Amino acid sequence: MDGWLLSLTVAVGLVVAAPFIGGILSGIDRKLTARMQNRVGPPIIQPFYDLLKLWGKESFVASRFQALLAFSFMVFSVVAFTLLVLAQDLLLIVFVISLADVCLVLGSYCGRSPYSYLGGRRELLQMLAYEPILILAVVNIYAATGSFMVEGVFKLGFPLVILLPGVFLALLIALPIEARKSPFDISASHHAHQEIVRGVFTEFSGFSLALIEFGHWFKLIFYLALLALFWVPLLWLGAVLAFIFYFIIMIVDNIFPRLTWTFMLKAVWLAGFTLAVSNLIVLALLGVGLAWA
Amino acid sequence: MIDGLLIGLTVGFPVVTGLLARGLPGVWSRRLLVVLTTIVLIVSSLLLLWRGPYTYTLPEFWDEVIVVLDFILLFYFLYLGFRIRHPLVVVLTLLQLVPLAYFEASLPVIHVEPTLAIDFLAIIMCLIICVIGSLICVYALSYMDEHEEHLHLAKTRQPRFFLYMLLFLGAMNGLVFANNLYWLYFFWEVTTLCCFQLIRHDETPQAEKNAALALWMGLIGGVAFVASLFIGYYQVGNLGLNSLMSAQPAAIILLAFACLALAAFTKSAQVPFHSWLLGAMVAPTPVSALLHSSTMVKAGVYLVLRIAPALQGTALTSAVAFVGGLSFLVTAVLAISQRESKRILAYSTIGNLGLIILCAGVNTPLSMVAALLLLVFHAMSKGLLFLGAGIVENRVYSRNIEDWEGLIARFPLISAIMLVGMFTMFLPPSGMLLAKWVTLEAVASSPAQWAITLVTILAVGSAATTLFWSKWMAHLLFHPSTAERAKREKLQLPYLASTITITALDIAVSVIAAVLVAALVIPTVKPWYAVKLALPLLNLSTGIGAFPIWPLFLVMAVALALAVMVFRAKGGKLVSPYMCGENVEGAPASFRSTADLEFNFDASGMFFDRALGEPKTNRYVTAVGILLTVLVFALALVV
Amino acid sequence: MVRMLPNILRNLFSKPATVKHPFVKREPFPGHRGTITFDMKKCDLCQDCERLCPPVAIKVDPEARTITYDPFKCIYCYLCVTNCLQRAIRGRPAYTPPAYQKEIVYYKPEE
Amino acid sequence: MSKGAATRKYTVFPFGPQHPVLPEPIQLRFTVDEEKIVDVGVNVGYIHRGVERACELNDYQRNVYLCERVCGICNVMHALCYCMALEKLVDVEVPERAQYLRVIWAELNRLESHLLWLGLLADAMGFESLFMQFWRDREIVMDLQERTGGNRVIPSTCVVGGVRRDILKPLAERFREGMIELRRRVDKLAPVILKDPAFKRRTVGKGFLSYDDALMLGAVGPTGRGSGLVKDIRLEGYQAYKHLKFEPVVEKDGDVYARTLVRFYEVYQAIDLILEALKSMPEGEIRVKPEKWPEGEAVARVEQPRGELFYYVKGNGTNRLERVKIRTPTLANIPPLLAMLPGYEVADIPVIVLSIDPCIACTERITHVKKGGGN
Amino acid sequence: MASQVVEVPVSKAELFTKIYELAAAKARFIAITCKDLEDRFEVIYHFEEDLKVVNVKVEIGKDEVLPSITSIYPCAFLAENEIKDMFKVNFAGLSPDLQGRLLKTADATQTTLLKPAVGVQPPKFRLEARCGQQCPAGIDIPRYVRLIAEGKYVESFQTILEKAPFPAILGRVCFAPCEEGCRQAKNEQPIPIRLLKRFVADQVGVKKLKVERLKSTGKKVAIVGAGPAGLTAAYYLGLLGHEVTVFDEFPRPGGMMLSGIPEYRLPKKLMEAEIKARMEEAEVELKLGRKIESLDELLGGGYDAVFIAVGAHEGVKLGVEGEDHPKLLDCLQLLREVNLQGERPKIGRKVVVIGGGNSAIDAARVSRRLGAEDVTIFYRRTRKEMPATPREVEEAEAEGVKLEFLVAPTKVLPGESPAKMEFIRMKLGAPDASGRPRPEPVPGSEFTVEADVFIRAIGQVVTVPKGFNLKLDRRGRIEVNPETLETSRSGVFAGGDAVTGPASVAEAIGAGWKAASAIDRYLGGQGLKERELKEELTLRPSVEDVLELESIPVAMLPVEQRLKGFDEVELGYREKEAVQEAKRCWRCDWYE
Repeated sequence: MDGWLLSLTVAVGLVVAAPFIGGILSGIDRKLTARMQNRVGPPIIQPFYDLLKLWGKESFVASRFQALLAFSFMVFSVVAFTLLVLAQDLLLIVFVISLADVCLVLGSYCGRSPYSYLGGRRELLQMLAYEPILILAVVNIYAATGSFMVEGVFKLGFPLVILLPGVFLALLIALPIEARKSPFDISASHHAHQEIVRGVFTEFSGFSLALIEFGHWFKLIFYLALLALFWVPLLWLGAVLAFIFYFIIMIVDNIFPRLTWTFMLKAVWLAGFTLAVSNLIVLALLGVGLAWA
Repeated sequence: MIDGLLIGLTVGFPVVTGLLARGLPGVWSRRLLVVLTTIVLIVSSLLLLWRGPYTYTLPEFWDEVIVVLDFILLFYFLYLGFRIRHPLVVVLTLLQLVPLAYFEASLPVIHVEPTLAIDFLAIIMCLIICVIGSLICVYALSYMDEHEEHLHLAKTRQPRFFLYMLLFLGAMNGLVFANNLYWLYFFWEVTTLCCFQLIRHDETPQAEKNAALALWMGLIGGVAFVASLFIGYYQVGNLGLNSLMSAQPAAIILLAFACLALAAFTKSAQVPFHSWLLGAMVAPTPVSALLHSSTMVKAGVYLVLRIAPALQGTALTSAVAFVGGLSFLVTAVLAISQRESKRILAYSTIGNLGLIILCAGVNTPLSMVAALLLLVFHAMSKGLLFLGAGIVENRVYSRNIEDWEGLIARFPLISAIMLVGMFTMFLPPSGMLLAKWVTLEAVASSPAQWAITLVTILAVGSAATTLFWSKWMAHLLFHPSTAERAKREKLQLPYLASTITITALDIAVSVIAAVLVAALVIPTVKPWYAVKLALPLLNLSTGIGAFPIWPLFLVMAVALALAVMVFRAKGGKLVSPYMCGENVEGAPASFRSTADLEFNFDASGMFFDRALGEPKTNRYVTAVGILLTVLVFALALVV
Repeated sequence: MVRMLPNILRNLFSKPATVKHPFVKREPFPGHRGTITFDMKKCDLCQDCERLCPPVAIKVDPEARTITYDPFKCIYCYLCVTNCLQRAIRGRPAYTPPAYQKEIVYYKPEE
Repeated sequence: MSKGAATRKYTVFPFGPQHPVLPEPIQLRFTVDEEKIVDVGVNVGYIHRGVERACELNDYQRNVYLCERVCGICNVMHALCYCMALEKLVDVEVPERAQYLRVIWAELNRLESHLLWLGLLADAMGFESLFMQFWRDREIVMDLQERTGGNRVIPSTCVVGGVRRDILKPLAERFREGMIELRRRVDKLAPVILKDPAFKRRTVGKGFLSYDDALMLGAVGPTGRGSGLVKDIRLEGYQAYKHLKFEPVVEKDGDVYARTLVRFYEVYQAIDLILEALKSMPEGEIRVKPEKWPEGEAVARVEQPRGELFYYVKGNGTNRLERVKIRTPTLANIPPLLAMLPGYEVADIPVIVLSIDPCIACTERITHVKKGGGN
Repeated sequence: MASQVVEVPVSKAELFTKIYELAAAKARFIAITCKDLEDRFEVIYHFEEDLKVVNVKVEIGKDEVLPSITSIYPCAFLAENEIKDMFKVNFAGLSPDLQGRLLKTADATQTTLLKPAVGVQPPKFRLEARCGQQCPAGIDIPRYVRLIAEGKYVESFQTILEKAPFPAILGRVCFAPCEEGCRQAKNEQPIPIRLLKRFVADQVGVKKLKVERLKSTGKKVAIVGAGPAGLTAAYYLGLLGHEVTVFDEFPRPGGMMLSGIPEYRLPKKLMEAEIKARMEEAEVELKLGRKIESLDELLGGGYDAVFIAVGAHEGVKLGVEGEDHPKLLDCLQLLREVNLQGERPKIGRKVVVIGGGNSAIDAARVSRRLGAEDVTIFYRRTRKEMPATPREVEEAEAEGVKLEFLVAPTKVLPGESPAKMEFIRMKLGAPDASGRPRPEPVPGSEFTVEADVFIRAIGQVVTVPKGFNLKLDRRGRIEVNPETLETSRSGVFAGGDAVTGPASVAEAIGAGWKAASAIDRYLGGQGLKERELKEELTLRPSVEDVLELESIPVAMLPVEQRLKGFDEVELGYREKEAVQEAKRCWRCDWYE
């Protein structure tokens, strides 16, 4: 009972802390990006200022549903992260994350502007790119641990990454999509100008945008947590490495232009997909996973 | 007493009322008959559920009746073949007629005990047929009126329509109850007939052509069925399905099962045979709804599910799984390229049936559970989507989903119903997603190593599924240049009754999916498999994963309420979208150019139809499908 | 492969090029064409500057003996400065400071 | 064909006039099939500034300042071209030193423009860090402009008959140091432009313009030179160019990358030209006064960063000109642009559109003004 | 260095052949220029062929349709659209047509599109420069100064003659209010406009010029008074073709110029020569030495109009006790004696002049020349308020004239040698009607001054003979309609000091010009042409150049020599100096 209570406390703590970590992470991101570009950059807590400012702005919507869907995006991002810290079913978590993304896409389509429309389309393509990888990653984890539950990872006793290096790499390849970073920053353009303005975010403003930003932090942390999961029981190492990998993603962001969606699909599918599948095949061939043991 | 009555009510009653509807003059008598049938069917199916499984043996006299009717039917097919000048139909009918005549002449013993075996699978099917199918018939009452209004028919053809609709329901019920292979075969052929007649209902050249396609593809199934009938009879000695199932698995028995599976594939429109179902979209929408959700295609799936336990551990089961997987993958990808609403739905149906067949092929306890969940939820969601699509089509006069843009603004209620339907098709925590989740876990946990391929297929396929569904949802929500005010559209009572009932049913069953699993699914699977499902607090736990069903629904409901509250409070001024310049007054999604010309922002969907579009791909798909199917089956039978 | 990397890393470990504007002042170079001021003691209200000014940023009212100068219209071509016979218009090498409003400068007679 | 395959719908959406990639008053109306450009329409004419008319209303000497403001970036070129045309009308031979000074400022302008453009191109393809690097290095040029001309952007040094300011010894030394520093910095970024595969992926093969199209559609400047057109007005030898050695940069591929390379090499070329001009600049007068009113007509052309700038001027013996016609290079490059776009993806739009280095505001020298307002 | 140009004028029919030729030669299309020549368009197609610009010029009528060249040069569509928008030039087969809109016309009702001009630009007029505005005679000063700078002395002289017939006189005696207006004054020294006038007059010389006198009208005009106003009116009326006769009571012409201005400022020979030259040019008859007492004899004597310019020759009395003292002289009287009679009256060693005007200065300087050693001017206000031009004051001081301010006479004390007068100290009070502070006596500050001679020079008044029968104002001046200068009697005009009270020569000349114009109009003519600021702009000097030039002080007679006689004090400019001074002019009339 005590253990149950403890884990619940930890979970609640993590859910509460996640947006702060996410915000600060994005602040650090901006600062470091600025430094890489030989600029000074904003203060680390600038994202919070931005959020507060967005929060307080007058609310404009291009469609009534937009706000609702932005809210849904935020809620399901939070739910996905919560499920993760509650050590729930990973497959389910992947589905919930995709639900959040679908909400964002629908919200962008609601915007009636060609740019959010094109952005929504591209966001769907991004989903097409990374969803199989996520599902395959989960299946891989199952193959390694014999369970779809996050608990299974903890029960394994040694870092997952030993069994699933390919999957880990595949997730790293897909990470820029979720972090909205170059070269896969095709749907929303987090920093630079792009042909479809701000893509999915074009029509979101004020409060709705704040919600989306908030949800985005959760998603970011969720992904980093997913990466960290591969290092359990050395979770602290995993956390550190996750941040390091985020830093690498930042560097990649700065040394790459935004590429086209065709390239994204090709790259992610060819590299990420192949890695994930071959990892699964290797596991099956070697029979090292717990699932078929 | 009640046993016989229930069978009579579910199988016979619709046939009788169907004939009456054909014969009796007047609109109201027809309507009364349909509503009466609906009530009777729903009540009797619920009674059947209450009654539970049982077997029933009919007197031998009925066997004779069936034989006579069967021959009449086959001769009718022959006549049809000549009438529509389709040699393939003639040949395929003869391929059935001649062996059957021989069979009838030389081996007249076809009586099997019990004639009808009603187990949980049959009950589930019966429930689907009776509830969804009959609601579709109710829906058709309004739909056909509107439909004929659009066609400007001088004389109504509805009597004929409702005859086949109701006959279809009866035949389907008979099909799922039958234990006798011959009976099964007969009902099978009746559904083929109904299907044919309903597809060609509008009698346009296109309809005739596609009906003929459906007919000959269905007849291929018939031929396969006859083949399995023969093999079964010669190997087992009688025509009982139960005896065939319990026979020692031998290569020749497997061949019989393979033939049955082939028949099922034709019915369920699996990949090499998928084109008839797409062609069937020319039929009035209630027909499509019926075909897709509760009858026809479900017959094939039913057959596969029925024979699946007998295939455990054989190579054939993997072959079945692969064919299903192939269908799922191909149709999920092809659906992306579709503009036409009903074709997307059709592809989705094929894909989901493929998924069910894949599950049946994987043949583990969990996969069977997944298959059954898919069966139930697909019937509801797809039925709902077809009904919605029909209503929209009758109002927008287009099946192109690009023309449905901004439907939410024009027809909020029906759009909402459509959106719910789509939501339940692929997003958590709805039943379909639950089923898919179980599928994935089942396939992943399958001990067979080839399951990796299936997992990969599932991963890709479900991403593609997400893509085309969310695209469609987006199209409904997205309205570029229309500034039409939302009006609460007037829907006729049959529309409302059918759609809202199914919507409510869909959501309710999704929420209490655990009950469904406990009450129907596990009992169905239990006789054959060792199910290890747990249902803690009415949530689903597979032992390797857990799905909190109602908590997610709860979160969603709370979030929705909260969102509505927040945005009520926060308001939000409605503004024109960003158009990179000047908007046009009154038409928010139009933009101005220097010459004071107004341009509408116009959006094309994301279909990739240059790369994926029919008919280019369809050829390859069919060819590859035939090749793979033959290969897989040959391998399975040889190994 | 990734040619930008050395640049990025070099930047990361070098001083940023940003000038923290309000805190660090950037001195204009000598000869910079900057802020323009009018000396009403010297001005003889000839309106030459008004007529010369390409963007019509200067208005001279000889009746009221005032000059209205709009620094936000001014293009700093220094035509007025070089062409003022009385040398009453003087340019200082200084950047126009940021302002909350586009304020117009009024010059009134000295006495 | 299936029954549902109704008429094909295309996405029609505007690009501009307030698009973040190109916040300039042009509207390109794209018809897009999925993500592929099918057709493109053009709409210009949002800001009619009436410069040509204003040139008729103003004193001819003052027009220099007006013409400078036709374009903020290539301002020296406009002033230079106008002065060149006017100097013919007033029969003035510009002193040698002034010619060199003009070349120095013109090339400085070219540097400013090209570095700006390279940054913008990087920005358009989401390469933010490269964008920042180029703009940081551009500061050297801006500083030099301020140091020598008195203003960061518009030095306003050209006048009819010469230049207003001189670059004296110490300043020239500064100048030389700045150029060498700039070359050092651009060298650091050169591998990205020349070798980076991701950069190439976004530019190579995009927005193809053939040699014949370039010729017949009137492509000028780097747009034309990217397609192998050996067109560089500097070959005409105006001002001090006749004394300086240079080869026009020509690339044959006709794609965005070729145009990028042309501009990138021209950065080096401009640095070299400036250094050479500083070295060989003779002593002497920097300005002569015109002795008469402009009379007759003249045509002057200048190789602007964006291409050939064309001025037609007609004087009638008063201090006002009768007609001034300005043809900016961007106007000439719009028809080639329209030919470049179809067939490529939406993602390529900014890159291709920017590849002609559009300066729409100077294309539209013509604005509409509120009645009674200034110009 | 502009581009090399090949001009190819073609007709509309030849246009396509020429453009095909160019296309075949791989010429590159550059642009299209259109010019609106009011009745037709000139369209210029610019092409580039081998680094040369080929201008293909076509002229078409306004309603003619020009074939579009987009079929040969597709890129021309933007250029064609542009001129279609700007000039409404019609094109046939323009493709693609941007709906003829390269210019936005969204709300054209509220806005005007700035398009290139229709037809030739109307010329801009010059501005009214301050010097010109200040000139009472209304001389086009900027113009004649500019002409001097350009070396065109005759044109310059004629410019002056347009408004003032006596440049040589004016160049010597004018108070030059123009120079006060001069904008260079604020910088260093004003442009010496008066001296430039004198210079140009000296350059041209005092001689009869060839002028165009209009055909005789047969109308006769009598002018009473041969002063500057009368002579000016006579000159212009004469030029207009009228038969003009000038009457004067003095035997010599010049009026107050003759009697009131000392020789050293205006050599009387020169003056008379110039008057004579002008009068001969205008064929004016001078009847001197004849005093007109009544107008009736003139009006009855066949004269259609009479112009009265009798001037103000009566000195104002001090209005103090003992006014009739023999040693209290009137300054006019003194000057008249010196000027007319050529007398050199002995006036003693010490002279006190009372007054602060130019006459007072003249009186003082004349006294110095007559041998007075100690000349003091007593003025009741301060130097600042002195009506005399500062330059005169300075010159007087240079010649040893002393100035005493804030003193006013109270009474003349009896006794002849030395004569004594009592003065009182004043202080400045509140401003009076003229804007100057009113002097108020400081009680008890009376003091007595002894001198050989006191000269009063506190102003003149008009004395119009009773027989003229004209309506006079309170101060005895003739009342006239300010527009036409017509008096209460029809056909009788008046001007000069007789109307305005004592004023300057330039003002009198202005009045004369105005009267001539008015009389001509009265006699059925068109009047004289007002000064026009026509478009005649030339290159303006740059400010740097103007400020570089130093102002050159005019050469003056040394003080010792001045006092020896009545020689002209100012020596005038030499040519080089004059041109440089003229070049210092900053063309205030230049319309930018």
